[in-house]
Amino acid sequence: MTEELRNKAKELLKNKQVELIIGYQRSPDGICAKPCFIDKETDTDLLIWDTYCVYNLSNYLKEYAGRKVGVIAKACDSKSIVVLLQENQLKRQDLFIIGVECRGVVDEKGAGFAQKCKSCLSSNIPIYDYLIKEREQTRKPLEDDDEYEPIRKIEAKVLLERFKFWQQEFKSCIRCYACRQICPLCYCPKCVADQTQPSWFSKAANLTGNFSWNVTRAMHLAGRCIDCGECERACPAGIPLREINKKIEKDIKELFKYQAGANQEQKPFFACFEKSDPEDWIK
Amino acid sequence: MTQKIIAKEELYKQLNSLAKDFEIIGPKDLFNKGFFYERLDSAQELYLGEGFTTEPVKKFFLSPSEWLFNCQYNNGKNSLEELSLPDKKRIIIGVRPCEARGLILLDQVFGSQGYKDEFYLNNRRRTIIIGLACAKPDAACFCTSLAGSPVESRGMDVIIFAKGDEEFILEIVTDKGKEIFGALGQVLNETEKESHALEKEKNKELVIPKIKVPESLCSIFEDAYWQEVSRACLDCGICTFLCPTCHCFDLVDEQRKKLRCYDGCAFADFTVEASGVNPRPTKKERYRQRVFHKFEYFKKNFGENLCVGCGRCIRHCPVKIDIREVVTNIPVTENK
Amino acid sequence: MREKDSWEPKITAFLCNWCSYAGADLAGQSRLEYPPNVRIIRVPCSGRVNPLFVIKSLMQGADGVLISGCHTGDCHYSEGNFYARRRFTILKKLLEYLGIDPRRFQMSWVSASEGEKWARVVKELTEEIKQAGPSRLGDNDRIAGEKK
Amino acid sequence: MENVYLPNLAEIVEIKQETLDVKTFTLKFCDEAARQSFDYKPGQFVEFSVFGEGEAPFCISNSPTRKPNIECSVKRTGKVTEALHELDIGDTVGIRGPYGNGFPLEDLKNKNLLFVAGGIGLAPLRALINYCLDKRDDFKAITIVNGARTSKDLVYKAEYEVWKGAKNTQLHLTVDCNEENWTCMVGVVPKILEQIRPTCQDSVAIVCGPPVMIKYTMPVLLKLGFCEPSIITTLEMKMKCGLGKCGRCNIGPLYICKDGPVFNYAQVKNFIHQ
Repeated sequence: MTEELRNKAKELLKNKQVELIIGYQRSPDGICAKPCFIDKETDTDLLIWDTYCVYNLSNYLKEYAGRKVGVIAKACDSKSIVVLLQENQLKRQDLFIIGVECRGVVDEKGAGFAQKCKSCLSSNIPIYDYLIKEREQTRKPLEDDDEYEPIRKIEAKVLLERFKFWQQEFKSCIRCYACRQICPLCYCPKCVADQTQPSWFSKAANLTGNFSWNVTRAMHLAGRCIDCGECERACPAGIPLREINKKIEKDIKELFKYQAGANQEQKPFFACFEKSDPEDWIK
Repeated sequence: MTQKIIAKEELYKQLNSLAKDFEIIGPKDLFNKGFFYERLDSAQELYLGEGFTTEPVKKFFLSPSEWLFNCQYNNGKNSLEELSLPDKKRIIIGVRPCEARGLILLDQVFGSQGYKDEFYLNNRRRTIIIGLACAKPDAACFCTSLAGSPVESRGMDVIIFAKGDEEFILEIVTDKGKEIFGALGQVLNETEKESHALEKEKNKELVIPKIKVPESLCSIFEDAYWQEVSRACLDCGICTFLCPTCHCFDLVDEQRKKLRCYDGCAFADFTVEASGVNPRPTKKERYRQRVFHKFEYFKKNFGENLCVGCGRCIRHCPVKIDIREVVTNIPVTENK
Repeated sequence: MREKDSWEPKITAFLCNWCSYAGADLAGQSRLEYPPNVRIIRVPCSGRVNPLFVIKSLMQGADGVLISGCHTGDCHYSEGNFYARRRFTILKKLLEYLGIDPRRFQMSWVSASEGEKWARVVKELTEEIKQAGPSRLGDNDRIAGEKK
Repeated sequence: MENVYLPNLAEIVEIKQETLDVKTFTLKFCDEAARQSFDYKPGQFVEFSVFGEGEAPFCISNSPTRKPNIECSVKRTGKVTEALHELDIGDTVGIRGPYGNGFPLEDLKNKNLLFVAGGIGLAPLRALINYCLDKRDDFKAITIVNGARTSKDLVYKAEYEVWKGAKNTQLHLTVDCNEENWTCMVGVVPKILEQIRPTCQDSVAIVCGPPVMIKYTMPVLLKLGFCEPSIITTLEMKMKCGLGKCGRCNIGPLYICKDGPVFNYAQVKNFIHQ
């Protein structure tokens, strides 16, 4: 697959279809991958594709708006491109998406497949210009974990236990905002966390500040997050951010039958409604 | 430098007995999250293995967020109220040599050249540091390239070396350390002394990556190299918040309480002015500032590099930017 | 901490200007008795309320937050409350999931003629929040000043 | 406990509305000791804190020879300045400082002085101008060139007469484009400098104003024969601590708040290489 990827990249650069290709290259430690930006034909043999290519490269697209860019995208990455297109952040004609069929990527912190891959339903890619198929038809090695199992475990807890659990998690948040900076769908020029007129919540890394930040971040991704898992991977404090995002995803799927990143034409979740939306909790 | 052997149980017993009038802080294994310094109820929770903590010990001295003073507003008049500094004595055990050297650098920042930061200095005065020498440096460590070593005891009161699973070799460095650990353990006999010294030399070689920090970076300030290197950077705060020597902070007024909290040059609006002008608008300037401040500017003010080679920014960077790569591949341009 | 019995809950209420605010006005005019714990903030429509308002109120010591708007269908801006309903259903379930007592954040539809319903909603709400007790999350000094 | 971040309380005793968005606040320290011990040089600044809103640096715009009150001119741009403009006489604010190195008074002694100010840039220069007028004999000829976008943006109008009347002092006012019943010069500051061609012999230029004005004034001054060390300017950067520690105003090994904000052009030029 790597060969095919390199040839395609060379071809794209040669006939000027794109100015730049965002892909993966081996990192100096020889095992992990890291993002790379290829604009010269000769460098295309730096490109690699294997299970260490965990990064969601569509996060960098917002920096190259208006320029012809090629990007390598797994199934989850291309879903975030769909959401970005749905929210008019990118122009489809500026993008050349090289879809890569993926059999699960490794999150270098823990051994084995990343959590998101274990419950990844399908690795077919919703949107691409060129698809690199997985040659060896190996069986999908991913056990079909129930993706909402950790959330159900937390929901089963008593209210006070949940409060203590999340207070313990949010206590270790150091407010480095890596979860925001690595998320492809976090593209606000001035985030609510940085606003001073008014300042929405405390900048202090104490309990109230961290709680407000994490709730706000999750709410702003409601109906948009496509579970690429980058926020949880980047978080140095090891906070289970996906278990917050997926809780909202689960509620939205159950109550509103809305699937994020499904297709480009549908309206964003909070920008539409159904007359029949549930309102049993409203007095 | 008296050297002694002490059993692990004995060390824990001593720590627990000190827990009455000292706060015991040490690394704790938070299962899949990594190792973090925590306030411990008993020494048994301690993790003194090879793993490195995610957050440096800096957070107990330059606090990630602390209140500097309050302002009361009653019947139209503002009155300022100072907050009392915590005076509970503390013992922090498991501090790596690189972090202890980081504290020495921070001492110069917060307590020299006419600037006295009482909040930091008070924390320093009330803390006894028990260092833990590194038995197994990992691939990200490069302390030996910055005049450091996995076995040195600078900045510590006591240093312990793991000997097998059940014993430690203990070296008293300062009289503060002598006070609490002076009476413990048996003095090493001659043979043990040699083997310990040999062991120390062997450990020094374990730190494999050797990088050469260039003398002056000024000549390549305008180089396109910085554009290339900083392309993958996300502008997040991980490398600055987890660095034992980064000390930039933010002063914010919240509900009439003055808050000081961590800040970093990586953030996009660190230098945005009220008029909206930003002297460091893109990642290139910001990442270049981080490298120049560590290996050029700080040296001009305090004579030492502001980096101790602990490898945290390499271990935890979400996009694998390696500052050793950045520093060693700097294009040396003769003509400029 | 404040003792339980003499403690009076502080509730922030965002009332939509066309229906609920008028309803509350009507309750006042018809001299209906209801507890004074609710601090009313008038907003053009329940759809104007930003989840950040709710989070900021809860974090700055409010023991409860209420959002009240027109019944679905008779919103002055025709669809404001539909968006609000969808938005705050998600916020409520998230806050509950993160350990905030569900009684602390509630929503109600009160039309301009339902002065009596407004008084009933506030009575019930104040009662429930009294049972829920003082908010542990508020910016009282115990949490904000706590050293990590 | 010596808390370097604890401000002194000061009461606002007078507020002058200079222009639509600029007010000059006169402040008196609440406690006596602070009032006596507060000594500063022209060009230094203070960290002004409006409690509950935040802190921001403002230069002291009156001369130290006219103690004990201090005056600061504040343009409404952000959160703190917004809140400051809401305050009125009798309110208390926090003053921390003085910070910065101030103008190099020794180098200015018995020299011709050319003050070049743009808009609110006149605030730090006013402190130096009044200082020089109070010690008039230490200095030779004084020329003041003060420009603004429109006549409504000119600050300290009341002082113009006093400056004009002072010994061996010229005042040139200019606005960017002509307006009716405007008698003085018209044109941007660099153009005016080319017209009045001040002598560069044994003289020092002090420039303060928006970056675009400084950028176009420097080459004109150099063309007029001013050597680099004798052109002095103040740099603007985001500042929070004022003590050279929080890292915001760091350029090269220098911290603008501690080693500046006043630099001569020779120093500024080699900033670009650091």
